[in-house]
Order: sequence, then structure tokens, then C-alpha cells
Amino acid sequence: MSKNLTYELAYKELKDIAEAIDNELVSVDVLAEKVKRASELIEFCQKRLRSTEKEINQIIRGMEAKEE
Amino acid sequence: MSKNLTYELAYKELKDIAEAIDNELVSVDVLAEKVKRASELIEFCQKRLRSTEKEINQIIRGMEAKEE
Amino acid sequence: MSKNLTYELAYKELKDIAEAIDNELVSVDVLAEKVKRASELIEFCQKRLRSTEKEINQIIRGMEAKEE
Amino acid sequence: MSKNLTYELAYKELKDIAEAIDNELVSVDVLAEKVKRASELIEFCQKRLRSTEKEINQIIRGMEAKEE
Amino acid sequence: MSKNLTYELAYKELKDIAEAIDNELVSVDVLAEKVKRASELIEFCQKRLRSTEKEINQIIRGMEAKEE
Amino acid sequence: MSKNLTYELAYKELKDIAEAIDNELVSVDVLAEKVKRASELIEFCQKRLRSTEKEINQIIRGMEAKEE
Amino acid sequence: MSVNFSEKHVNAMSLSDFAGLIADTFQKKFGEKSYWVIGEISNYTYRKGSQYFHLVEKDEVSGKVLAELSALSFQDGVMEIEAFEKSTGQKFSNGIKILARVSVGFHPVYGLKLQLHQLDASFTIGELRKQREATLIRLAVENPDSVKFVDGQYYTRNQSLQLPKVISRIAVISSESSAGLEDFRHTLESNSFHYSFDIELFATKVQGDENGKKTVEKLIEVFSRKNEFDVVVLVRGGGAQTDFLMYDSYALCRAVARFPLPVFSGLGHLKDISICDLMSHTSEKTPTKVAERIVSHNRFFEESILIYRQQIIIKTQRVLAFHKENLGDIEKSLRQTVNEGLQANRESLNRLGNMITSRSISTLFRKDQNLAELVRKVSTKPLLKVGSGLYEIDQIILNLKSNTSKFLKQHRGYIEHHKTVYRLLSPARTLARGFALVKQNGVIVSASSKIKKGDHIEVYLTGDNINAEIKQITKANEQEFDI
Repeated sequence: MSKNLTYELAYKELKDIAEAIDNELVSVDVLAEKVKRASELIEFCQKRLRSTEKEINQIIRGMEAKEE
Repeated sequence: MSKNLTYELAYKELKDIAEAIDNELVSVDVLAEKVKRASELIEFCQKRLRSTEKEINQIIRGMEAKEE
Repeated sequence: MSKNLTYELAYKELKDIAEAIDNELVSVDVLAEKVKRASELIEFCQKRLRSTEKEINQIIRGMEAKEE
Repeated sequence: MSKNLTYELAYKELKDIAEAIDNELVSVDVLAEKVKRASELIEFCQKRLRSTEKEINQIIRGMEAKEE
Repeated sequence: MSKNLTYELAYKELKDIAEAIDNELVSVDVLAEKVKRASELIEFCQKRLRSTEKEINQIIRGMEAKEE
Repeated sequence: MSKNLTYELAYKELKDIAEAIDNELVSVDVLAEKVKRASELIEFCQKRLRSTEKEINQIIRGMEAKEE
Repeated sequence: MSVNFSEKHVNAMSLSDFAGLIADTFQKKFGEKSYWVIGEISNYTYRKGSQYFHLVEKDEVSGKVLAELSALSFQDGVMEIEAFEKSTGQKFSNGIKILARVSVGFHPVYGLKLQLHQLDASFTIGELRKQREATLIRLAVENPDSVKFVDGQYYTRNQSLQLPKVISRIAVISSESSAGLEDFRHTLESNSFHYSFDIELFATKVQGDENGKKTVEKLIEVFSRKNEFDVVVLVRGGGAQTDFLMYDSYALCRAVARFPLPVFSGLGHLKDISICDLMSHTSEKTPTKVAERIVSHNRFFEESILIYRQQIIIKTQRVLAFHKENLGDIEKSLRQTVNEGLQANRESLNRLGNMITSRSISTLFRKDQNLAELVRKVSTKPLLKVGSGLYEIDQIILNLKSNTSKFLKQHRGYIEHHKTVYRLLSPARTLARGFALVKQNGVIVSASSKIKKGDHIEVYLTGDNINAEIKQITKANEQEFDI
């Protein structure tokens, strides 16, 4: 997976795939391939979300600590 | 059977044959031949679908495994 | 009987004869002859139908066998 | 943090960040970074407020002393 | 504080500062400075009032003395 | 105090001072000065009411001496 | 010459005899009779208990003397005059018109004399009133700029003059010895406020000042020094009723009405006020009252400046108090707003901080949800699609099976049909049903037209062939065989 991939790009691509699948625009021939790509993007996005969440929680804890 | 045959093409041809038979547009002379072709296409499509199914199930299982 | 005769041609000829007789275009002189031709054509067609049926049944049985 | 940063500028930047986050204009990719910046700005502003308050209290005490 | 400062000018400036603070036109950055200036102006005005009062009381006492 | 000062002028000036003070048109800066002037005008009128022309000239000379 | 002289001398009478004759004639003619006569008094004098005067009649237009007789009064007349003066409020003196009952006498030494017996005071009062009214009308008519009569009231230029704020320089026109002047001076100089005044007397004889001429002259004198005075005061000595008529005189009243300094009058009269009082700026009944009026005018001024002083003192203290309070308020509000401002800033910082953290967490949560939604879509739909593909294929198989067998069955049907038709059409089966085949010379005959009587034909039946000869031909009823 490209190093330049961002959450936004990944999410966008994922959404396009999901919509195409939802609207049955993906032929059986490439269906598995698309699902594979989607699963990669999902993993990427989830990792990104979790790391961001962790990072933000740390910042918030830092702020709270200073406030006290 | 051609290597370039795709599920879409196969399905399309299969459907055309089925419709032609249904509408009695197939002469008795080629009926057996058409049915033969249909049986080959059916086999192709079924294989394709089953393999796709298997593949997708694996991907999904993989995703679920990572999520846990 | 010509080797090139097909079910379609045979059925067509049979139909033409039937129509000609119906329109009284066939004299008694040739009637016997026509009736003879017709009986040959009928036999041809029946054979064709039987062989086609047999063939198709084999194909379908083959499909069913694979399916199981 | 820049030496030229003023409370006004800091507050303005903070408000912009808050608005952008509120309007979901901040992508996940930079969200943590923005929150980090916001926490720094808040700290800066709080320090500023505390020092200003201290200074003003001194002035007011000075006034009261003269009044008596 | 300027030697040319008059009560009117001082009072005007004081009022402007008070209004600006009341209307939140004074940024936190200069608040302490403004409050400092205001405290100086208040002191100046109070001194002025006291000296004027003293002077006037003397004049009035002089007037009353003459009447008797 | 001018030799040309008459009751009329003194009265007018006194009235103006009283009205100005009443309407708060006299700033604190000149308030004492105005009150002083008023007390002089009143003294002038009162003395003059009780003195002959000769005595008045002496009073005025005395006031002028003070003014210098 | 001498004879004539002597003759004349013989006839001549001594003057006393002649005077006696005149006296006798007067005595005979008038005796003790008395007459009511109208005339104006002039040349009035008083000697040894008697009044001597002339009665004069003048032409009203030209003023030319039409008659003038001398008169005197003895005991009864003197008493009449006293009563007259009492009831008219007017001294019996020159210029007064009277209605008098008189007797006529002639004295050898003093000549013709009228003796006053009785006076009709009401006539004189009426005359005076008439005269007074005439003077007032004349003042208004001849001096429209300085005397105006509006709504029963006289307004003069003098009245319209503004009094100076303080009256201190006073020109007094009075007789030097007048008691009124003394009262006036005393009241002014002993005022309780110790105001000082510069009083200059312009002395004039009020007694015998006919038509106020002397007073007018004094007014002119004051006029020439008008800048040295604030007001002119006319006072008349108090005590007995003195000559009052001059204050109704046209000349004096006109001068007062037009005078450029305010004129105060204190004429000490008790009855009617004089025309001069009407024309003057301010009139009081007595000189003392005029003086009091002047003192109170000055007092009014002093009080008004003292009121200003009081106002200034009070207001100044108020101004100072107001400013003190203002300063206090500003200081207080400054402290409050500064604290509030800091508090507000603190609160808004907290608000922003909370918003940023809560919003970013909720954003992440929502993104998670969005992602889950996509995961759901991506993981369910493909399997459904594959499943439906398999189902479709099964359907196609089923259709294919039934359609092909249906198709073949149909074709078998068609062929069976043809088979039946041709079986029915074979000639052998036709003959078997009783039909016969007719041939002539080996050719099948389908119509009778070709056969003639005597021709030989072969008739084919099932099982047998018959040779036959034609004996008769009849037209057949074709309908019998038409199906």
C-alpha cells in the first residue's frame, strides 16, 4: 500500500468501492479483487482512526493534567 | 473454452441460449449443440461463482480475525 | 435420402406437401407418390427427434452428475 | 511557539481550529495535529490570562492603598 | 504623566478606556497596560478634585467671613 | 478688576458663571477659578452698594493692585 | 378860559362826593343782593385774615381777558374757602375756576370789590376733572410717541425705561425746605442695609410754581447732566395740602413722560393721584415710600447676587460630588468589567477546549461508524451477489431442461399429425371406403366431359378391376358429394 495514502484518500476509494458494490456495478469477475482492496483500505483506515484516537486522548490527558 | 471468457460474457451467452430455446428460435438441428454449449457455460459460471465465494469468505474471515 | 437433409428442410417439405394436397393441387396420379415422400420425411424427422432427445438427455444427466 | 504570538492571535487561531473541527472540515489525517496545536494555544492563552490577572490585581491593590 | 494633562482630558481618556474595556475592545494583550493607565488617570483626577475642593472651600469660607 | 465694571456687567458675568456651573459647562479644571471670580464679583457689588463713588475708586484700585 | 374853568368849578364835585354818589348808585342798584358768578382766580394774596384775588374770564380760544374783577373775602368767605379747600383737596389759589356767590360793593378808596360769600366746591371739582381730562387727552394726542392710552391705562416712554440694576445716584427735585425731602433723605440714608446713595437736590419753589414751570426748568437742568444720575425723584413737602395743580400741568407732565431717566414721584397726596404720577416711571404716595422703594430695589439686586452665590456654592459642591462619584463609579466598573472580561476569556477558552476535544472524539466515533457501515456493505453484498448468481444459474438449468423437453414434445406432435394426415390420404384407403377409380386408355378420368357414349373405360375397385362400356351419360347432382 502506497506510503502517500491518507485516510481521506483511502476512505474515498473505499466508499467508491462500497457504493459500486452496493449498486451492483461490480462484475463477479472483479468482485473478489475489489473486496480484497476494500479490506486493505478498511484495515488502513481503522489503524489510522485508532492511532489518531490514542494520540488525541494523550493530548487531552495532558491538558487536563495542566489544568489541575 | 476460450481463456478470455469472463463470467459476464458466459452468463450473457447462457441467457441468450436459454431465451432462444424458450422462444423456440432454435431449430431442432442445433438444439443438442446449443444445450451442450449451455451446459459448458453453466459449468464455467458455477465454478467462477464458487471460487469467488470462497475467496471473499477468506477475505472476510481475515478481516474479522484482525478486528478481534 | 440426401445426406444434407436437415430436420428443418424435411419438415418444410412435409408441410408444403400437406398444403398442396389441401389445395387440391395434387392430382390423384401423383398423390400416391407424394404420400410416399411424406412417409419417408416423417420417418426422417422422427429419427432426428429421437436422437436429439437422447443426446440432450445425456448432456443434462452429465450436468446433474457434476452438480451432485 | 512564536515569540510574536499574542493572546488575540492565539485565540483567533484557536477559534478557527474549533470551528473547522465543529464543521468537520478537519480531516482525520491532521486531526491529532490540530488538537495538539489547540492544546498548545490554550495553554498559551491560559498563561497569558493568569499573568494579566496577577498584574491587574497588583495595580488595583496599588490603587486601594493610595485611596486609604 | 504630562504636565499639560487636565482633568477633562484625563477624565475623557479614563472614560474611553472604561468604555473600551466594557465593550471588550481591549485585547487581553494590552489589558494590564490599559488598567495601569486608568489607575494613573483615576489618581490624577482624584488629586485634582481634592485640590479644587480645598481651593473652593477656602473661597467660600472667605465669602462667608465677609458677610458676617 | 476693570474700572468699567458696572453692576450690569458684574450681574451678567455672575449669572453666566452660575448658569454654566448649573449646566455643568464648567470643567473641574477651571471650577475653582470661576468660583473665585464669582466671589470677587459679589464682593465688588456688595462693596459698591455701600460705598460712595470716591470709596469705590479706592476699592477698584485695591482690586487692581491684587490682580497684578 | 378861567370863566369856563370857574363854571366848571362851580358844577364840580369833590371826588369823595362823587365816590359817594357811585357808592349810592351801587347800593341802590345791587344793595345786599348777591349773584352766582363763574370765574378763574388770579392775583391771589392773603393778608390779615382776608384773601384778596381777582376773578377773571378769558376767551376760551384766544385766551384774551374778557373781564377781570377784584374780589376779597371776609369772615364768612374765609370759612367757605377753608371748607372748599377741604372738600376739593385743592388749595384756593391762582388758576382755579370757581362758582362763587358774591355781592358787589364800591369803596371810595379801594374801588369796585366783589365780596365772596359762598363757594360751590362741586363746580370746581367738576372743572378740575374736566381740565385734568383735557390735559390727559392733550398729552396723548400731542405726544403719540411718548404717551399712549391703552385699555384705560396710560403708558409713557418714561415708564418703559429700564431701571438700572442698582439705583445710587439720585437727582431730587423738591423745595429745599420741604418736609417730604427730609423724610426722603432720612429714609435713604438710614437704610438698614447701609447702602450708600449720592443725592443731589435741585431746589425749586413749589409754592406758586404756576403750571410747574420751575419744576420743568429743573428737569431740564437734570437732563443736561443725565449721565450723572440713575433716577430723578419728584417729592413734595408733606403736611398741609399745598399747591397740587402744578402736577396736573401739561408742560410738567409732558416733560416727565418724555424724560430719559426714570422719574420717581412721591407727591404726598392723599386723594386723586396727579397726572404727573400717571406719567412717571414709578409713583408712590409719599417721599418715604419712594425712598423705601429705591432701597428695596437695591436690596433685590443684592439678594439676586446672593442667590447666585448660594447657587454657585451648592452647585459647585454638587459638581465636585458628582465628579467624585463618577470617578468612583468608573473605578468600580473598571474593576468589575476587567474581572468579568478575564472570566469571560477564561470561560471561552474552556469552552473552545472542551469543544475541540469533544468534537474531535465524536468525529472519530462517527468516522468509525461510517467505516463500519462501509465494512458491512463490502462484506455482505458480494456474497449475496454470488448467491444470487448461483441461484440464477440453477434457474437457467431448470428452464433449459423443461424448455428442451417441451420443445421436442411439440415437434413430435407435429410429426404425428402429418403421419395421420398421410395415412388418410393413401388411395388404397379411399378405394376401401367404396370409392372407384375410372381410367380411359390408362388415364384417370376426373370429369365426364371427356367420355362419350360407347367408349370403353376401366373401373378399379378394391380387389377387382372391371372393363366397361358407356351406355348413358346423365348430369350429376354435384351437391351430393360436396363436403
